[in-house]
Amino acid sequence: MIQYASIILIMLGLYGLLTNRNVIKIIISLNVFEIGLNLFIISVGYVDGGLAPILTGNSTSVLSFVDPLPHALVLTSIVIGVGTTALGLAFAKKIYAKYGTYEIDEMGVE
Amino acid sequence: MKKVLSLLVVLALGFGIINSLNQNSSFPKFGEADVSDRVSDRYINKNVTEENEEVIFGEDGYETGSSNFVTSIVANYRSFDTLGEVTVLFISAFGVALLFSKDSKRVSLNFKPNFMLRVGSRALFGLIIMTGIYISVHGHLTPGGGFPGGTMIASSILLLYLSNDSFRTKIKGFKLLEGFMGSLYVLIGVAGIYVTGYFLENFLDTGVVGDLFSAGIIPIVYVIIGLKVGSEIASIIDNFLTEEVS
Amino acid sequence: MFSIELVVLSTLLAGVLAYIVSIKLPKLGSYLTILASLAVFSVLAYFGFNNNLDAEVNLIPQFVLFKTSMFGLYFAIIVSFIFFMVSFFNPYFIKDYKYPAAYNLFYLMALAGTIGVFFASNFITLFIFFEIVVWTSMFLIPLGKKRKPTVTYFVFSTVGSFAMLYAVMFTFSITGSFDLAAISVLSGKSALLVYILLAVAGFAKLGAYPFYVWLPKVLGKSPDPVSAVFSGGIEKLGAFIAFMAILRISPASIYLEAVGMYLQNYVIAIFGAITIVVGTLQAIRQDDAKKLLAYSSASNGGYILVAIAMSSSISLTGAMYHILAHALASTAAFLAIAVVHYRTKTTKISELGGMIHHMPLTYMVYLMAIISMAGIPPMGGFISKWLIFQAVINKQMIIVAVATFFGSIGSFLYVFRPLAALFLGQKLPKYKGVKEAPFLMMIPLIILTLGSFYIGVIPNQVIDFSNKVIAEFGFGPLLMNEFGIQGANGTLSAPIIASVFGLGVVVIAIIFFILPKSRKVGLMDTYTSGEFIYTEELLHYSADFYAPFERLYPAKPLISKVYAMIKEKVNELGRFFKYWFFTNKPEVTVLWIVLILTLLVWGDIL
Amino acid sequence: MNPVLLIAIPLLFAFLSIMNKKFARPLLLVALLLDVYLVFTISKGLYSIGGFSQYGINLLVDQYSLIGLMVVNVVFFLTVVTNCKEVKRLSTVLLVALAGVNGLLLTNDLFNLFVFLEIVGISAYLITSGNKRPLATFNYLVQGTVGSGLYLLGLILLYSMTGTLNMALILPTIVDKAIPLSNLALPFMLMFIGLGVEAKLLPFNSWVKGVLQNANALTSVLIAGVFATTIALTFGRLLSTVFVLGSISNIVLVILAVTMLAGEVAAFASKRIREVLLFSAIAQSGLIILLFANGLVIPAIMLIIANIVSKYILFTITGKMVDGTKTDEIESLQGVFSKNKLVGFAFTVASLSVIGLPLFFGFIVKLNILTSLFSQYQLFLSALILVVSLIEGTYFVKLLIKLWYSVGEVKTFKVDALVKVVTLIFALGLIVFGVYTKPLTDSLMTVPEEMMEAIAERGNF
Repeated sequence: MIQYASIILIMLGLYGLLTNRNVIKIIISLNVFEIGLNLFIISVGYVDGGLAPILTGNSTSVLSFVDPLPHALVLTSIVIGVGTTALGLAFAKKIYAKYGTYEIDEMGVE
Repeated sequence: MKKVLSLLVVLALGFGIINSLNQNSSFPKFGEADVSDRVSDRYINKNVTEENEEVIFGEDGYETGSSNFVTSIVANYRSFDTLGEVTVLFISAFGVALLFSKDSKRVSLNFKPNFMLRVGSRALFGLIIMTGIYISVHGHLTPGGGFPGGTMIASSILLLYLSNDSFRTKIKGFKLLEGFMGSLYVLIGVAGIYVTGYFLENFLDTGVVGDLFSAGIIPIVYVIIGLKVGSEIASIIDNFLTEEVS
Repeated sequence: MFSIELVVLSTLLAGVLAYIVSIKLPKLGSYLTILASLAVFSVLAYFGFNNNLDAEVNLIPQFVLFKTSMFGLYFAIIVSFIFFMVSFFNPYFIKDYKYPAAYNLFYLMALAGTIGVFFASNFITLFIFFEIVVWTSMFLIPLGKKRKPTVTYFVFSTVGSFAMLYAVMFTFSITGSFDLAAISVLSGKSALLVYILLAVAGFAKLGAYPFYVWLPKVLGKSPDPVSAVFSGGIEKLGAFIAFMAILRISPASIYLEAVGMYLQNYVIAIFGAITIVVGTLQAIRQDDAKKLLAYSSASNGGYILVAIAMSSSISLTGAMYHILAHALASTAAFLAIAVVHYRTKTTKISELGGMIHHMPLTYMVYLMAIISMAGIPPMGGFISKWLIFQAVINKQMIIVAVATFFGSIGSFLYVFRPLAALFLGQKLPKYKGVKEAPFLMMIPLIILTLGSFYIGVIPNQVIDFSNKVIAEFGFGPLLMNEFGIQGANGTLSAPIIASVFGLGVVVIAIIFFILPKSRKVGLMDTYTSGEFIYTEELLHYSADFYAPFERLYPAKPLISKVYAMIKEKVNELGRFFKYWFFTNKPEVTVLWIVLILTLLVWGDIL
Repeated sequence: MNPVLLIAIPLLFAFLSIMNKKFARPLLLVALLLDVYLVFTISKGLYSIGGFSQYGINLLVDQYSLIGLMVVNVVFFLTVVTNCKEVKRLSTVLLVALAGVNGLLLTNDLFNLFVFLEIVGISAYLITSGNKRPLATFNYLVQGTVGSGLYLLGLILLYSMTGTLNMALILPTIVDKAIPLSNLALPFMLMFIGLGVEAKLLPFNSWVKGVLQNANALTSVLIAGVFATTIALTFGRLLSTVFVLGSISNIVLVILAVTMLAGEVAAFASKRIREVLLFSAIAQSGLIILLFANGLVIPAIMLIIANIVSKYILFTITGKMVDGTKTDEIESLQGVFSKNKLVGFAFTVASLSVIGLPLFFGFIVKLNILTSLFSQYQLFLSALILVVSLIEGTYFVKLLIKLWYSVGEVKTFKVDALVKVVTLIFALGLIVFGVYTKPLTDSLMTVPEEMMEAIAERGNF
């Protein structure tokens, strides 16, 4: 049940979000969450004994391939993840510039 | 205490989800996904618009002509998603620039590139950028495509970047490239409307499955994506690296 | 023929016109309100009495439907008359308002709204106009000095109107109709629910217990004409709703043999009785003349409720009569106080005294008004109270009877306070130059007093009308002849009583004028045994007028503590939510997500 | 006209705008004008992207999306026009946001919806970054990312069960394959929560306060008006044509009811005008989603329209007021309208409409909501709505009276003629619709039918 490892990864990400009060660590947790998610998406398309979804040599599409759609979705999801992470880091930098710390607890009440 | 509680709750949720997925009769077990039942079956057989039972490598006349099914989905069947995805990256890159240009001034890199970096990067630059372009161009034939390719292009530029401070000041063209490529992508899409009636329609000849010059607009789109992603990632890096909190 | 729709629309239009005019010339705008309300009143009275009102709706889109009924007409004429009378005061008060143009607009809009309510044919129409009255009259309140009563008024009114809305919608969901008659179809528990909700609506608007706390706040703090309009006019909407609720719905419930009525009606009567007692007790304690009248308004609302709850021919006639008599008397009283306020800038009884020397006419008006309110002949209030007492005794409701008599005697106490301390009493030096009411103000004062007197002496026309009204609810007419009204335990001959009373007045007047005059003393000529007085105000006649009562019970109604508590609880809940949900912590959201999902995935097992 | 231009034009302009900063703002205005023009010229139908019929991505233009597009584009345009100064360097972001908003309203594909959700989300983060409160925006970003992640998880579960991403095909496939409702509870709940974060539903909305309580007119109108409306409409489409709530409807209803109650109660307890408005916005969005969840599409759309118009007025004026007076404490804003009567009039009309008093559009909406709820015999919900709107009315009246009547000195603020004109027109619109609603209700009549049409056709052409 390798598929459920990705669920555990998602849960790890959530755990990190629940317990961490450090901006950078929160972003890392978010990334763990996203990676778990992406793995899960790919796992959904897996077919036992399926080929990578690329036609090669004289093969035809009659052969059994794994589902290519989740791969395409994951590609999008990864890129979006990159975008949000970059933005999150930028905000982290802004936060550091404003408060001089990455620890949310040390920033005082806003 | 908080951590233990969080752990318990998260564990409970994790096992709950696994449990409910396990009991879920409609959710296929790992490895037992029935592709023929899904929309992807059409993508594999390339018979969304035309009737054909199977796709044979080396023949022509299929609706997308890309031997990489994932690419055919990314750059053709669901190209609109990709446009959106590029937009997300674009707006993130723009956002990073926007956030950093506000209240702190630009300063140069705070380290001096040493000999190894300078020479090594020059040697590697060509190789990496070649690989990046190759991957972008062959996106419809081999694994990879515009996004990995673009990232490689960006990493080659990053090398130059680190090794040469004067290079950094010259690359104002990134923005132009990025904007231009983005516009081109949209314009290709719009051209589709006027050529065949559908936005982002694959209006070029799809060619022989497996050839470099095949699959209609897919390679073109992927090259555009590659360049765009490359310039965007590079500009994000640019913003992060040169930004000193003042 | 004249259509109701036209009346409502043209009143609204007149309001807009008055608004536009008053942007530059507020005084002219307020004269417009007089003309407009006169027009409304005369149209309603003329065409209404001739049965010539047209209920057709052509211009107002959507749900609005009108119908003519004697019931609605009765109310509409009274309320439009009150609006008309009060409007004479507008030109004098308009300059004190912060937004005079808005006053004129909302005054006429509120009038249009009330007319709409009384002629509504379905509940949606009723509710629309009811809410229009609520918010337009709401904006009249803060134009004076105080802002807070506005919110109080809004809350209590909205509780009422939402209760009504719920009842309306509930009826709709069962019967599929918004028609006013639809509530009679209901039965069982749903009928009881609608009955309670509509009763709450009526209670809230009428200011009955436990909703009476808005009356003193709003009537006491609003601009004077607004107080008069509220007391005489807008409050009567509550009676209108209560009438419909109590008489049109018949939920199955326990029949009380002892008093010969249904339990729910008895409960309403008890609430009416409580209102009478509480209102009276509070009124006795008030130092502010307007607040005093406000509590008296509440207690009079109690009489109306008691009368409606007993639902017999005589009691309903009493209720109808009381609505008219109280509208006339309390408007007159409020307007008289308004004159005093206008001239002296205060309504505190303890700060006033001897006003009879400055404004004898106003004094007379006030005197007649309180005579009517206390139920003394020869004024209208006497007849209505007599009818209600008759009904109460007839039904043998001990508790309610005690309450009504208590209220009647109590009202002597409280109406006497401003009379004695404010108008009579010693003249205060600082009000030396105070003059009688201006001419325009005198008109409504005199008309109202004469009207009150007229219905007290010759009740036949009013009873004729109210017989037609109660016939619409399926009650037989109250018997009467040229000389008297046939009650359960006797006959009341108003003209004879009036003439006997008049004779008494003449005799006393003769004695008063023949006997030698008493010596006139100085303004603050109080004395004490040989001591020199530094604080002569404290020994003034009107200071601490009812000190013994004030020691007996607190000035603030107990129920207002409950309302304050509810408000505080809502606030606390808000802070609770703000603290637990709207903190700036991402993990709170994540925690909730995790918890809800956990609940979902384990929900089947747990 | 092909509706994809509504998305393509702003995107194209966004890409062009970064080449030269000078042209960014003109490009934004041109794109907005073009979009507003396009919205009124596109015709209904299902538009394929790339020509792959129901197997590819489609854009669906029916009465529902058409109304949404009109409202959102017009308000977006007016917001930008009336806050031209604040736009500054955000032009590119706003262009992308415009594309995202139109995409959300048009798309008929679950994954495409996710992409647009991210586009709108990221632009929202950037728009709110102008508040100089990076922590609040970061908080928003974290929650938004988790939310869209959960949406993605739900979506992929749904895909693995049904094998399709086309919104018009999900429901028919569920029926065809006879997937039991209990199996669908998890994916739908995940998607519901994911969207709930963006739609400001209660336990998932701790970002709202930080983001909106210091927002200027542009930010608050965009976030609380334009974006909220878009998300609500998207949510509404999912709830009415894709989701089968079934076994989770109880949880969902509790969440929505609590959102409504908590929003109003928190607004009641707030002392600052922007907080009052933002909590009220939360409660309203709870109500909107609640209506959709109960299948009451027409009242929900009416409420959305009433909301965006009144929110525009309230937030714009509040933004300008706070800008001018440098405070948002209600106590220190007392009597501000006595010097700005026209603006005060618009504000008053908008609040009265939100409260739901007759002669204003909000009243018609409230009446519609209650009639439909009662025709479903939802006694408890309608009682809750009444209680909640009593609380709402109370604090709005309190607010209005304070803003009109002063006790001490009165602060003043300046408002452009343009803002005055636009808010006034909107206010008059609320009155006109409050008196004469027939054209609107007529055009809404066909909405539920048309929404189901695409499903009945199975996304075919």
